[in-house]
Amino acid sequence: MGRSVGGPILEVEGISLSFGGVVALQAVSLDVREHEIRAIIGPNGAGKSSLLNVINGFYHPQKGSVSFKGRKRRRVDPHEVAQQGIARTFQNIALFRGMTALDNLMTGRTLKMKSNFLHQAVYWGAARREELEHRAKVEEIIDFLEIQHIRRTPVGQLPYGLQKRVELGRALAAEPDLLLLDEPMAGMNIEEKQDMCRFVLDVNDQFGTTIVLIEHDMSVVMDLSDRVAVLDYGRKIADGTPDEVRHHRAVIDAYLGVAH
Amino acid sequence: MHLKKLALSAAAASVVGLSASQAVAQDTLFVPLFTYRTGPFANSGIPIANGMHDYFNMLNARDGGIGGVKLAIQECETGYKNEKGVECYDSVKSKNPLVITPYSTGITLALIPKASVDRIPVFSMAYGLSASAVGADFPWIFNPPATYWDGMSIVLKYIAGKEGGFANLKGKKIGYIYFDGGYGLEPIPLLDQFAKEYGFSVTKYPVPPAQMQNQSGLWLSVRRDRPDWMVMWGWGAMNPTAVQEAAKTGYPMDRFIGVWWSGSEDDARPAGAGAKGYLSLNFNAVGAGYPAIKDIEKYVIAKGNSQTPKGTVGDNFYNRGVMNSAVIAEAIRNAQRITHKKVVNGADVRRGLETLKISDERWKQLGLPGFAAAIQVTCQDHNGHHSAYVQQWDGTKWVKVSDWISPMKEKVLPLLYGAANDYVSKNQPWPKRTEACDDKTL
Amino acid sequence: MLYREVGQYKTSYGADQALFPILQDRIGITVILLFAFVGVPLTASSFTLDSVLIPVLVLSLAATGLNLLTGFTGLLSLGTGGFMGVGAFACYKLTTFFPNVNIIVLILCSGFFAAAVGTVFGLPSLRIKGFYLAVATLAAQFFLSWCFIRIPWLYNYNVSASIEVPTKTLLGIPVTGPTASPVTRYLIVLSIVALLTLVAANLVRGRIGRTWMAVRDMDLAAQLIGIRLYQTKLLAFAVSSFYCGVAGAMMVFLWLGNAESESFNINQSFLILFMVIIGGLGSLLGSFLGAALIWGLPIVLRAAPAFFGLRIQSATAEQASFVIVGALIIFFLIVEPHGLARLWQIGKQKLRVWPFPY
Amino acid sequence: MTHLLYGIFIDPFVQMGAAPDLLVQTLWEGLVSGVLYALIALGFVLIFKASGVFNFAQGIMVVFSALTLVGLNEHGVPAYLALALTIAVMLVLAFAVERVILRPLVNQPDIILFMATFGLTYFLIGLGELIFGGDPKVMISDQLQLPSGSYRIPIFGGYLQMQKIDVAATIIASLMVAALAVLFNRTRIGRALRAVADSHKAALSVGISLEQIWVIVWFAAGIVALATGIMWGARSNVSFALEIIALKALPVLILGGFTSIPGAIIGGIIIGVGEKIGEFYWGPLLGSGIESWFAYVIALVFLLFRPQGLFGERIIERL
Repeated sequence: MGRSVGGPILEVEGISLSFGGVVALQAVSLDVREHEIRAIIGPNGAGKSSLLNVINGFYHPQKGSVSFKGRKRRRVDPHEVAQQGIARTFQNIALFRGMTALDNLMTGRTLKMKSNFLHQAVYWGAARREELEHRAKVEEIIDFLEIQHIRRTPVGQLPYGLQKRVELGRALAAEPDLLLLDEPMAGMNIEEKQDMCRFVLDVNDQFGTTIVLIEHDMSVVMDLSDRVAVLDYGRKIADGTPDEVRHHRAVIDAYLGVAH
Repeated sequence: MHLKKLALSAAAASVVGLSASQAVAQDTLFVPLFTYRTGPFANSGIPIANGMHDYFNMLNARDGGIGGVKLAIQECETGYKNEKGVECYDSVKSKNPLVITPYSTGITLALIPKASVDRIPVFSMAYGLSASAVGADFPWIFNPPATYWDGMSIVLKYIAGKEGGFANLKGKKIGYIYFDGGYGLEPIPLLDQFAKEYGFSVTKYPVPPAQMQNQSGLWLSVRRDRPDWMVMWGWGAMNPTAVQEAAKTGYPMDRFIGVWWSGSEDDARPAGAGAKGYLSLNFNAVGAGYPAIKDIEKYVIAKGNSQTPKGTVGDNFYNRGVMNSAVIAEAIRNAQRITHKKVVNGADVRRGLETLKISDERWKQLGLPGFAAAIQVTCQDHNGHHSAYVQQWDGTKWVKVSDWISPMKEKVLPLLYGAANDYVSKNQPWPKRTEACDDKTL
Repeated sequence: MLYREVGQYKTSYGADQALFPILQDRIGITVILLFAFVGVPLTASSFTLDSVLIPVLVLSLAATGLNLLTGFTGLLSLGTGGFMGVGAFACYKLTTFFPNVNIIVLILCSGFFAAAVGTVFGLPSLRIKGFYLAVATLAAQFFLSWCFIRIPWLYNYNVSASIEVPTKTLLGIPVTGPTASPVTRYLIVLSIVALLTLVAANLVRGRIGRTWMAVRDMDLAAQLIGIRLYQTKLLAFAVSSFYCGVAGAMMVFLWLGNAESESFNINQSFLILFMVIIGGLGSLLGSFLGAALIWGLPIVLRAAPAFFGLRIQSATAEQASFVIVGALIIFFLIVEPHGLARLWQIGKQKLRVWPFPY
Repeated sequence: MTHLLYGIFIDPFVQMGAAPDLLVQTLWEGLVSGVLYALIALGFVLIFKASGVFNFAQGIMVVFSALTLVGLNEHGVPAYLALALTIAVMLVLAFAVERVILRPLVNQPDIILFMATFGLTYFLIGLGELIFGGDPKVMISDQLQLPSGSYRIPIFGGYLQMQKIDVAATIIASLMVAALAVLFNRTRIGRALRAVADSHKAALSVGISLEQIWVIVWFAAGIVALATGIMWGARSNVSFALEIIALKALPVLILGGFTSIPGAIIGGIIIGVGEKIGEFYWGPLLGSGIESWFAYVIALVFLLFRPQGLFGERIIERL
């Protein structure tokens, strides 16, 4: 392992979130250390996705705070979070279906592009140079994810597994420091899962990207992650290494117990 | 790649243009008729189109055309839309049209500059740009028998007559309900000027095109303001709605007077008994009891060469169409007489129009005795500022209720020349008149 | 066989990112442009220029504008007519203020006024989407056409309440007004449209275009990627309105020569929308195909009977064209929701693999 | 400046106080046109509720049905037979729409179906003019025994003038709403309709095929359109210019929401009354004619403060 887990990069403190009467999260705290793979598990409706939505500023919690790279924030807009270096994938794919895989990845780099409107309009000088640089970067990711053959295909027409892969690519294109993966392997067959696991590990390994991962497949979680947090009914009921969690009483009751 | 498509349609169009021009043989008098039998203005457009069409067909059937030369009539549907009108113009201008009848103020305005350059006369009978009556500035445009300003002055004259003289207009309130476009806006300067001079007040009720059939709010204001008289410059679907709303609000119909474009049977009929007493200007007679119209029924309608619905022959706007064609026909005869040619062209007809003179005697010879006031057009005055009369709806038909009332030229002309200068100065460089005046040479 | 990429290897991303990566397309477009700039002016009749080519080009530009907004950014607008009107009246005022400035410059400038107005009426799009936004743009449409009649200053207090185009010359040649020859006006329109189309093509293949499409396809995800929704949408409104404005200015100055409020009414907006739908949402090519079809069809229909020696009332032809256009819209949506442009693509794809089925 | 402020904030209310009868009259006129807007909106809602299609053609269906009725009568068909035939025509239309538009386009994005109804609009305009001619027609009110004339009720020293036809319109409208309410809430079809609104599969479980439901709602919308057409036709005349007015149903929907029948009614009345009051009391300030856009502005302003409409509930966006 060419990576060394460092200090906390993300700290979530006492987050409480509710819609009208429905409580999604209450007083949830957890930290993510640099370069680690952090898993969040829990039954459906435990509030996992809500937590991610809070982290990248899509939901605004009533209580608590999130601090990223030591900078504390209460209420931010998603695009600011993106600027700070957090990217994510989604439980049910949120790709730009009308655009090609290539364009999806290029869009992932929007924040890194600076050329102004006029240059864009004439597509010359700065704009063109920029496009080509970023194209090169994106091609690296395309090679990395082995999706060269579907570059020019509108993603709407791609099979599910590949879409998931493109979505990962789009997140990587932003060269994030923290990558949030919401059930990256949901609904995949075993080969696809293995590929995806490989990608996740390689990303973490080669780019040293910190990864927060929501996943149902226990085996995957246990193999991949350094530390696991368990949510149930919006509360964190356990946190620790896979082994610790695996033997945690509450977890067994709340989650593994009812698991197949 | 898109241009491939363009090229295709271009090819199609040019082929088409070709075939169409073949349709117009060499030894005919080609008179295109811009008409609108579709859209929200069709109720006014259809009878006029029928009248124009039938009269020319009658000339062809009865006299074999004009001066022995057959007329070639071609309708072009404009739907009262300017783009379509301009397209119609472009599609006929290369086929030596003798005269253009736009039948829309908007289209007329669009064609005035073009026609002057292409040397094609435009005949806009009592509509279009009032200022185009000034022959010195608009040698190719003709708008007899009267301009909107003449019309407004006639209306006010009539009102003054009812009130017992212009002096009594002092302190009176006149409501002006108008189509919210060039056509309705044009008379306003004159109306305001009169208001100042005679001390009556004017309240304006514009009807936006989109609201033509939704005037109840506006007529509430009328009920609030209680004008002593209502004057209407309406067209299309606006007219019947206005008459109905007036009846609803219980406005005294015999104090509600429309211009000659707000006086069709279909404008009054929908309001049923409520419309009884509604007044409107007119400059052509109503009814089918004229030899020429009898001939139309005999030579055209009876033969089934017309799409005129039974019973609409002799209606106001049908007769308006007939008059329109009769005047054009007379202008063509004039042109043949002046030029000693049988097959005349647009330039000749312009001269024919500039020397146009239809006396009462001549109207009789045309089989239209007393059908309209005598018309004279000169090369200075392309309008003539002729008289109109007031007609009243008796619940089933129009009845002439006034003598021919002459417009107040002394008031109209200054405005007219002002407007003409304004137009010319705003459209510099405006071509100087080069055409000679025939009435001197003749 | 003719249409094959085989053997055309791209050695740089630059080559791959080019507007027309495939050789045959490059040849094709050059030929077509040559024909449009040289062939047409030499051959076409004045009717073809005045009533077919110029209108289609002008409307194509408006359609392109709407397509940038509706097709690329997914914001449905029914205010196109109004925005065209802003361009037209702005251009008219500019000619009165700066009578000596090159008219083409003024036409392009008038686009900026439309852009400004468009942006203002785009503000609601920050809060509302879809049909709701369509209604907001309807408000713009009706309010603007009301302004065009109710603010006499806009038409220099002409009694006719309409704007006439003064004759303007360029290097001594009249380019607007009645004396300007159709060929001159055609060439100017063609140049402006070609130029702006190129710009549009550049915008949509670059960063800006991608952000627009991202907002269209999934605005939430776009937000989480770091795209500012507000700026993106407003930019789309501005650019779109700019195109519509220029189209409107050209419509008055290089096509009709005169206009009034009614020339930019709601029906205009619908017409442009139909062109975009039939042509293909999200395709620049589509805007042109759509415009050509919707404008060309009635003309052909009007002339077709005469062509086959039939006599049909021009009114009937007009009505028939309504029926056919309506049926066509439905037909296209059923067989190919993505419009003519997609059919063209499919055709090319077939050609590419010809003679094999796939 | 002060004059302007006076004109905006004081004068209108002074007027209202000075001539309360006019105020009542204005409210009545607003109510009537509001009811007519509401009827058009109702057609939208019916179809949207059941098939998720935003039927832009509703406005033209109003004109088309009325035109068919009058046109048939002009061709010598007795009024009531013509009415029956028109209803039949609307049924045929419903079938045709289901077969030709909805079935092939099912599962397409809403926007595509929306566009398709644009096509339908054009088609119906052309067809109507082809068959019956483009000239606006006079509604055959007498043959249909529609009431004419008006009630004149003295109030506040002035009077309130109510056209009998308008009264009839309001009554018929309310009856129709009641009938639809029953249809939706009491009958098996109604359950199916509501089921479809949620999910298409659910509908099948109720034992009614999607196709049938579509035909039913489009037919119902057709009937509503016919009623609207007759009423509005009787107030002015039957012509395609009505189509533009039909657009006023859009702001109504914005207020009422796309799926709520009471919403359509209340929205319609708000818009109708709002624009009449606006035109009557504030219009003169702006040189009148503001009625053409005022309704949309009302809706727009309303949208900015309550994007989900009167009856819609706030949507929580999820990922």
